[in-house]
Amino acid sequence: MARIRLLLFGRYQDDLDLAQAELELPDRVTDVARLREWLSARDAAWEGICGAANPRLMTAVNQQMADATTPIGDGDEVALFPPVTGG
Amino acid sequence: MARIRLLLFGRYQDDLDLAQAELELPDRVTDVARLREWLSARDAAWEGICGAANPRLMTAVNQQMADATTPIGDGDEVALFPPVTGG
Amino acid sequence: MFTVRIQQDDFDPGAELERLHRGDLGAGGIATFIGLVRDLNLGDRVQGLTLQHYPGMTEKAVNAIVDEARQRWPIQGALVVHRVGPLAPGDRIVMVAVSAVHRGESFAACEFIMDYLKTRAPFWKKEQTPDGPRWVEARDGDQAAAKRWVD
Amino acid sequence: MFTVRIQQDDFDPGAELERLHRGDLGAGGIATFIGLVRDLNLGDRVQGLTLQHYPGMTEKAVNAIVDEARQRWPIQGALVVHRVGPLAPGDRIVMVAVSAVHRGESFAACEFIMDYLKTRAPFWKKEQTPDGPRWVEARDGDQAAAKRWVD
Repeated sequence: MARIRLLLFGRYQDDLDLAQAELELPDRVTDVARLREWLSARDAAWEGICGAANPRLMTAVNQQMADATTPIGDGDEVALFPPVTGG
Repeated sequence: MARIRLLLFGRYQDDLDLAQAELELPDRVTDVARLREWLSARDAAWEGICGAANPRLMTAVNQQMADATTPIGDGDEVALFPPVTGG
Repeated sequence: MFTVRIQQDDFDPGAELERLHRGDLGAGGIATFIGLVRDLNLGDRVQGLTLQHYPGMTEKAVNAIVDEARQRWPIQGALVVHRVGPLAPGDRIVMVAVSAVHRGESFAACEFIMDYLKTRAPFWKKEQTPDGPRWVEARDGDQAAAKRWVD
Repeated sequence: MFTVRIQQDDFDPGAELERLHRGDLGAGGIATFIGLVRDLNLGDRVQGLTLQHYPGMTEKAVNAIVDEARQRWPIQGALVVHRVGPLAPGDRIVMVAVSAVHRGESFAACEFIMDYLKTRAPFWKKEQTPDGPRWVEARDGDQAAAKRWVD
């Protein structure tokens, strides 16, 4: 069973009142798209961020920008965040 | 009779070994084009700078960029210089 | 010299510029951008700003942006300093400086790095306004600016 | 603040930047360009440079360029400092800095002012090389850069 470290930043950290968590993934969750699907099922707040209705969600896997097809496996660090606003 | 103050800059100052001069203009010299024509007749060095064969000559009248049709009259300050290279 | 720094502390733009081209007599110029906290955004007074970032990823993301600029333009040096934490109106947020033989390349690379910092580096701004704190939304203009470089 | 200065002395870029936006909490950023004396030009070693100018006209020409930038972009402040006289490799020649609410405008106005300085302000560079002194020729690239802004 894969364990990941999940990080949240920006508005999503406030929305979920969560900065980081250790998660055990079901076997079927093997990439970013499936992780979003799985997290969306938790509740309305998670659905608002990870659901298909939020095309602006950005993800990073192991500190690299990721997309829907990026694989996720045991020990990975996965971050969810809104569009960046630095600079 | 119109008197002008003529200034030379950059390479032309060296070519003519002249930085400035007071000149009395013949009556027919009333604009930049006619001044160039008149100065060209002096000798080969002046011809090289003011002649039609030097399209790169820049002129200023009373410290404003000028062109062939800019009028020249008594008391004016006229400068002749090559393309600028500051910055 | 190529330098990327993420820090809470303020920086000294003059000293940073000096360090960037010290000993490099081949550079013809340095283009620089310094981003500042404005006291007004979307018509509301901004009393302060907190810059959150993603420690660990931030340096990697910014270095990747600088590397991409180096691949695109023959630049001599580049500096990126980006602050995080609480900032007040008028404070410096970021400085990007690029030295090159010719000015066109330094301007292009500097603007490229800024556009990519705005869209690809993990920073988020939270403003304090008279109505309470609010997260700054990404500007469509920043996305458009970054897209210019893709072709 | 809008400032134009022509001077023999060196200047302090950090102090100039500070002065440009001190008290202006509305500026979101400052784009800057600093031109430097290169130790190499057209393949020849450059030992030094002398900048000649046209006293009296120079300030007027540079102010006219800054005024044109102000008409084109909503900028908050601009600084132009241009040195004249003898300079050595690595020395600063010119600094242009423009503050604006948004960075796109500060970059555009800064690059515009540089392009026009290179083609419309009465400065001439004479280089010292191992083969003797020579006047620097205007670059076609500078003319092309300035033409971008005409349309």
